[in-house]
Amino acid sequence: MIDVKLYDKETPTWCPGCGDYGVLTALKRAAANLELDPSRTVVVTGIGCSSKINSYFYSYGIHTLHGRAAAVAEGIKLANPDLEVIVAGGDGDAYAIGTEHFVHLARRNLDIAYIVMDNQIYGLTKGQVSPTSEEGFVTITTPYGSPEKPVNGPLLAFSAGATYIARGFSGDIVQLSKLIEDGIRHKGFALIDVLSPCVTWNKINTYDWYKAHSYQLKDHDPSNKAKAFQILSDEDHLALGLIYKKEEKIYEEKLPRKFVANPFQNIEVDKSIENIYEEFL
Amino acid sequence: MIDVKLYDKETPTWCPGCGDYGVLTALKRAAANLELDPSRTVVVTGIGCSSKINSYFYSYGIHTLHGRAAAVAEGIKLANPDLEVIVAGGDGDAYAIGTEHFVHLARRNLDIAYIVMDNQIYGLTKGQVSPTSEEGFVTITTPYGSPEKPVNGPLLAFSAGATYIARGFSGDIVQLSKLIEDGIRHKGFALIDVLSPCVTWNKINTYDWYKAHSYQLKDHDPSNKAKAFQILSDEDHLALGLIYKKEEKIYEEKLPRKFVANPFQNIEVDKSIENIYEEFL
Amino acid sequence: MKRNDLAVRIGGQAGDGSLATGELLSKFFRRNGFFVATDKDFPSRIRGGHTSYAIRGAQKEIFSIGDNIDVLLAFDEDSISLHLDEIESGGLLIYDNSRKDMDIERKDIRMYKMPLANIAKDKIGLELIKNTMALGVLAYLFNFNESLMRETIHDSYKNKSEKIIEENIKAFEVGLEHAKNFQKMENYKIENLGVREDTLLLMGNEAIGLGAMAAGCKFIAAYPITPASDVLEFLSKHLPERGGIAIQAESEIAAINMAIGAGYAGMRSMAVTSGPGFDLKTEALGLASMIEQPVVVLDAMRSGPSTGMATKTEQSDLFHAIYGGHGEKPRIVIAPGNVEEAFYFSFHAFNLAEKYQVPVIILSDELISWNKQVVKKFKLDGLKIERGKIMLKIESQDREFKRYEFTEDGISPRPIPGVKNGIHLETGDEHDEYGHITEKIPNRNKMMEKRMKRMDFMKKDLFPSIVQGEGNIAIVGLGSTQGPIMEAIEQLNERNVNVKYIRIRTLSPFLDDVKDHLKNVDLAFFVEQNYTGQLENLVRLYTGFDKTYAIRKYDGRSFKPKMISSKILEVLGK
Amino acid sequence: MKRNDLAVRIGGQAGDGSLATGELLSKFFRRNGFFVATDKDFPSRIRGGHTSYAIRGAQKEIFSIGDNIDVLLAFDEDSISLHLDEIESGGLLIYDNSRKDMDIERKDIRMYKMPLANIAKDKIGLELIKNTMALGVLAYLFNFNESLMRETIHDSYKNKSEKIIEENIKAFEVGLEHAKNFQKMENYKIENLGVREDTLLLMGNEAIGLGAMAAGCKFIAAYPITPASDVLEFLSKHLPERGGIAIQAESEIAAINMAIGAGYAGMRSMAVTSGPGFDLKTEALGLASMIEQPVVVLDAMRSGPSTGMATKTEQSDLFHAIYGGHGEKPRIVIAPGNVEEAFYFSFHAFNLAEKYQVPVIILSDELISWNKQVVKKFKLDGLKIERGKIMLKIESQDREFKRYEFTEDGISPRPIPGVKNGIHLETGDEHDEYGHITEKIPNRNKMMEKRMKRMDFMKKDLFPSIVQGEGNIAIVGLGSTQGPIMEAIEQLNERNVNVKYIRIRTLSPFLDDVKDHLKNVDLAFFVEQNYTGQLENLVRLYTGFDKTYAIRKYDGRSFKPKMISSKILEVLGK
Ligand SMILES: Cc1ncc(C[n+]2csc(CCOP(=O)(O)OP(=O)(O)O)c2C)c(N)n1
Ligand SMILES: Cc1ncc(C[n+]2csc(CCOP(=O)(O)OP(=O)(O)O)c2C)c(N)n1
Ligand code: SF4
Ligand code: SF4
Ligand SMILES: [Mg+2]
Ligand SMILES: [Mg+2]
Repeated sequence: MIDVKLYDKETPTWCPGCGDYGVLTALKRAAANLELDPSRTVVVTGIGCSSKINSYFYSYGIHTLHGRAAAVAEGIKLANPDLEVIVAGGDGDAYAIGTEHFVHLARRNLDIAYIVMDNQIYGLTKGQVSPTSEEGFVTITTPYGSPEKPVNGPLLAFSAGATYIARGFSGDIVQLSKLIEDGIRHKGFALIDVLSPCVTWNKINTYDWYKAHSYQLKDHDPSNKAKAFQILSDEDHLALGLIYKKEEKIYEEKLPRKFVANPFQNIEVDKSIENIYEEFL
Repeated sequence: MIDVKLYDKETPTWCPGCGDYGVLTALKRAAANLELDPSRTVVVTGIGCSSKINSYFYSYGIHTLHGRAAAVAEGIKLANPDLEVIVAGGDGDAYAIGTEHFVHLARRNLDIAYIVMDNQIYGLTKGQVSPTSEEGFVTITTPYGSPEKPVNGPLLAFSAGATYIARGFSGDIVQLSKLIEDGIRHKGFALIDVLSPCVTWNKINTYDWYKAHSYQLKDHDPSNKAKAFQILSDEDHLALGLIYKKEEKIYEEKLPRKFVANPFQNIEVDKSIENIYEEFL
Repeated sequence: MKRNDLAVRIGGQAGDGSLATGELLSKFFRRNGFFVATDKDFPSRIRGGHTSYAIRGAQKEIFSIGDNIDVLLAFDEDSISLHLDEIESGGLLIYDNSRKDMDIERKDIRMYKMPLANIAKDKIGLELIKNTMALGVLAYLFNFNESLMRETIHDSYKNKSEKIIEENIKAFEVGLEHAKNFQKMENYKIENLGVREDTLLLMGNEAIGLGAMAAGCKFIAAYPITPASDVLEFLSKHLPERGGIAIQAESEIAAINMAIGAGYAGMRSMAVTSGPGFDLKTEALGLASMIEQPVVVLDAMRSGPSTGMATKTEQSDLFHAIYGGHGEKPRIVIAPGNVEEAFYFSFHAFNLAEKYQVPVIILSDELISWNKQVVKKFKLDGLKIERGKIMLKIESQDREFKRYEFTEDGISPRPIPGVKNGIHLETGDEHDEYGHITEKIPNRNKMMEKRMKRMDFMKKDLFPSIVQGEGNIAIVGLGSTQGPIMEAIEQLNERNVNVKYIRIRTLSPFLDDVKDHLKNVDLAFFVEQNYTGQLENLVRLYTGFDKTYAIRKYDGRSFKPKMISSKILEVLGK
Repeated sequence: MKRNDLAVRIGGQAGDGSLATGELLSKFFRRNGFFVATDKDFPSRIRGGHTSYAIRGAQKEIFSIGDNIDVLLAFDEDSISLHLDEIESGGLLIYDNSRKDMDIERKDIRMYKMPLANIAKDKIGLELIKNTMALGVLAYLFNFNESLMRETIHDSYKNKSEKIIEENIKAFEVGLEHAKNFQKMENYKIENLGVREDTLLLMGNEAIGLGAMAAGCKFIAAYPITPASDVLEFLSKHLPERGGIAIQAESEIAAINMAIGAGYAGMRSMAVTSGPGFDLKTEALGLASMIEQPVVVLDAMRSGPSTGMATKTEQSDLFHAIYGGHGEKPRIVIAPGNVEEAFYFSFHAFNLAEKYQVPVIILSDELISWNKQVVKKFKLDGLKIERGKIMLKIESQDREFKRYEFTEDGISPRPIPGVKNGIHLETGDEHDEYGHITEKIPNRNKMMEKRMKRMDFMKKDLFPSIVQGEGNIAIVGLGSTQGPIMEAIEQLNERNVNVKYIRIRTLSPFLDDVKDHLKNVDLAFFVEQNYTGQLENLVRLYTGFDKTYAIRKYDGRSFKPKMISSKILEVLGK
């Protein structure tokens, strides 16, 4: 096993106590267990507190736009399937402005792991309501309580066709690192949704709250689709662990693509276009 | 009952045989049954063959941008909840570029009916693959067959929290108009997903194909969530009829909004802002 | 002796509480009868990183912090390394040496070190309350009116618990007490001028929110983004009680489309955002122009490109605001120069949008949006709602209404859904007078002309440049540079250099007055917070004027008056 | 006697088959040794609405349909009402009177009525095959080489079934036969010049696709949109066999972000779109500039604003392409003027993008993207792949790589993920040389300068204007107006008016040559397909040149040469 220190980079500027520290630690452990080569790993993020995680994790990284990490990641993975591509970001990033890409990445089943750090709030922009905030939740943009039913991210991924769905908790790094590790290992799209408290702006969904509202999945067969649906639908009791898993062909393998070694490395003028000329005669 | 002719407008320019004719007829019948006042009804569409439906239906109409009809409709409905707001458009409009708004409209549960004319193809742009095209489907942009699992629109709506989900077929106008009628009547977000063949670009998913691959729901209790999930998940046998229905408070009623008669009609300079000045002293 | 003019900078780490303290001090200054200008500088993260907040209070009307500060209240070392030089000779440095002590070199200022955090912890049990304690120190040293300070502290925390109020008052007293160990700042005189009841202390975003509400805006849709979120936050609180709706949309695209929908339904509506979100609204803005629907959009400019420096200012979205988006479409772009104007521009934006049936873009910048100023209470009596050709009732009974009727001024009657006899289709496709989709040539030509000719008609209704001073040397600017430019002009005047200051306020359509104002100008200094000189380019494009000298800044921080005046003196060889 | 130059317009209702027939005729012309220019005009719907396709074949090199047509093949009444006047005196009208007969007034042309559809139904049992039958008629009347026609028909349908080929050949024979009832067009002489093996017949979109493939582009992501979809469609077919990927994304936003991702991973990538989709790419284009990633984007301009007229042309996205998006960022914008150039510009776009690490926007217009031309086979030997500072291997073993190292030319070494010792973070936030997020002032200033200064360095590598002719009267244009302008110039020359034609090909950065070319020009006619004169404004902005006369067209249809020449003659008083 590799020393987790290999993955250290800048010191995080998250608030002391932020759930994202736990996620970072878990990610490093998962990487170490998987012996990920930092130079063959890309962590793709959007914008948000959580999306800064690739400033703190030693590997290739690209910190893109709010909501667009999934799409950028797909481009990277398709261009070079040999890379380990991991997406990470917040609940706003994935389930609000990023909904579209999130859903379509899931249905494509590319071999990408997506870690959502769900704190049910907008951290970086200072405490606005999030798509996962509960109905009635009071924030600066919902001073009279949010009138919206929350998005159930894992369920959304499930209905879009995701083939690995797990929920972890920043407060349980051991389990979380295992879920991340398995998610990365999973061949296909893997969602690791993490209950990751924002200690600064969300005074409701705290570590204790999550402890009280979550439970450990036991004796659950993750290949049971109907059961997975039931577990995912229960929003009052948040299941922790691997909820759903299915082996399915990944997008990269379904592409009608002739194998060419390193198609991006040694480029020459492609004179074979002349073979196409007959279409134009 | 009102004469359906009331709702006639321009003559459609759809191809002869296009499924959308059936939807238009069904919509007119539903409107007539509901005695919809054309001057209090707004049909909001995106861009696509199907989105031209409000050129052919007599009421207020707004033909917006590809994928954005849902968001525009939400603005209209919130501004004036007395209006009957109906969204209509294609599978690309709703489930590709419009995914984000579609999901969030569903979770908000505004009192809006959304008719998706699903032809599993991009009609207006001449036959490219659609998010609902089946895996392996050959089009001009997927000459070697589509490598993507289709989006299951109704299931997506379901997991986002839609409170009325029905599937109709252009070939069965009687049932379809009933589903649309009930969807409009339903208090909350109603999805009416319609199998609506494109006779020009999609030579696979024809009227006959849909007949062969669909079945009538019988003795189904639409309030049974687990059953609804099962029905919606079965993509090989497309259920026709009302699949899911739930009574739930609508967004408009949950808004913290003081009642003001016609807040958009007789506007005066709002001097009551002076009451807020104390925040600035 | 400096009288009734004091600039204080509070510096620390993000999360250190500089912000709240600055707000409190600003409030005090207003109540003390002063005008106020402020300048925030903090990083785009929640904790850590150097933050600073400068507050200036003065008897005379001010728009800027000025070149130097009188007091630096330093809670971290960065405050020293970044701002020590800024202290006016004879000024004061208070350094909290609780965490660390350091040698500080400046002979010409007063320097008081005190372990504020430690004392706070000791005496109150709350380290963060060091801020309020520091205010006690200031109050003693500068002879602030103590009871007014107590009252201000009380009011500032009145929405919190009694306990918090008490703790803060106590911290203030501890500060006062502790300060007695030091010598008062006798070279300053801060008098209590008595509160001016006709003023308010607020930031541009709040002024924009108030302006919108005054105009009867009842709908805001926005996605949070720095530095525009405040408008959404402010209206989320206040619209519901007015029968209105504030909705945090799932994205900026959703927000603008919702706002267009609400506007179509007849409700005055707006969307607020900044750069990245403004980019995402590009397509929908084109739709609004095409279907001739009013909508008001705020772009509070921040430092780009891309995510850039989210909490820093810039004036670099001009060309995008004016031309952004494919095709050619009418739109209005206006740029307020200060908080007061932000209110009025916001109000008028809604009239303009409905009268001309176009999107109106309010282009503020982070300094206007965020910095607080003391302004005169807004004159609501002079304001009037103008809704243009909206039709709330229609007599004639044609089956379809000519929503896009060709008219003299290019603007057509606009029935809203719900109105009998007003039925029509609106479409972003090219259409005829009824809104039927058509690609016929003569109709297309007439429709393009119809849409575009309003750009001429509206000019009379828009905001001409504000010109101040005269001569053949000019300064041209827009937006928040007004503050430093005005002070720079005072500095120039002191050196007997007279300049004509042209502050451009309307960017689209470009008004003809600018050319007139530049007629006898031999050299114009374009003061801009951007890299490429967008305002200069715009003026060149529309006036051909090219005798320009660029004074640009693109580091995200505000101009100091001296940066401007000294450059001008240098160029003029004075 | 008109020799070896024939312009045919085929008009009917959408779905009538004019398109396929036009394609076939174009193919025939090429094989006949002719150059070809075409012009499509069809509505943005699938069925119904008037469609027309004009094809001109000629011995000399042509870029435009010209002012008039020689033959109108009319399958509906709109064809007559819209295009009857267009027929050259001495030309021919063939009117299919199967559906309806009508009186047609023109004495100076030959007019043959025949119930083509009815005959087709009768003889072949397929109404739509009337088109191929009409080609038989033409072949007889103009003495086309019949066996070459048969061969062309055969090849055109060779991907369909044998049956279809047979039916079409049969229809052709029926046409030939039927035509014998009519008199041949003896005032025309169409000779078989023998196919020129060195030419291709293709449209701009195909040329762009070929150019991309030649450049080693292995990734295209796009969302279908008129008139750009063809590039996606073309590459969907041909990239996989080259190890590449063509992906129809869920939206234009997804597409550009995927393309940026692929580019970041080291694969040459592109996204293609038109107006509405281009708007949606605004934010991501800013990201590419900020993280200094290459990406090639095609904007095939169509008629705006908003959805506008999707199948009509326009040149109205110039300002958006150049300046669109918040903040200030380097980018390249180039505009090819014809199909041949579209190939080379597309090829070079990929080099430019990698060399300068910026997005490159290819600005075509619908006429270039869609209309077929006969071009010389591309010279691949002269082409070279230039990847700039990409790093596929790194020796030094620093733990973090200085991805944004400050360098002379502002461009830094660019390792791609997978490369050992190249580890770094790219971010759209302001960053230091390592890609660490920072808002420090000196770094910010240097980074802005680093990013922007390449805009000067790259100028030498970009496409200067093409200048033809001389004198103090100029015509300035860009893109597809080349065709009509070249013919207009011929017309002017015939009237002894000499003009200097300046075709601008690079819009961003604006090149210095334009100013030189305009130096001695007293009057420049700006020929543009837009309303506001975007090219004229751009030139004015960068050169100050203002002795302009605008010839603009914004009805979505192409210029006729005479529209240009006669306006110029009128203005010049000739
Ligand atoms: C297009 C765009 N819109 C808005 C923003 C502002 N913004 C930055 S982060 C963020 C949301 C943060 O919430 P989340 O994604 O949940 O991440 P967290 O900070 O909670 O980890 C927003 C709205 C942006 N950067 N870009
Ligand atoms: C932003 C944008 N992108 C692309 C298009 C082009 N476009 C028009 S309709 C359409 C898709 C049509 O498919 P669908 O929504 O399924 O409707 P259908 O025509 O099949 O009824 C596309 C891609 C557009 N108008 N705007
Ligand atoms: S604001 Fe919240 S999410 Fe952001 S770093 Fe602090 S605790 Fe974490
Ligand atoms: S192309 Fe298809 S969807 Fe469009 S009108 Fe024709 S049949 Fe209907
Ligand atoms: Mg969050
Ligand atoms: Mg479709």
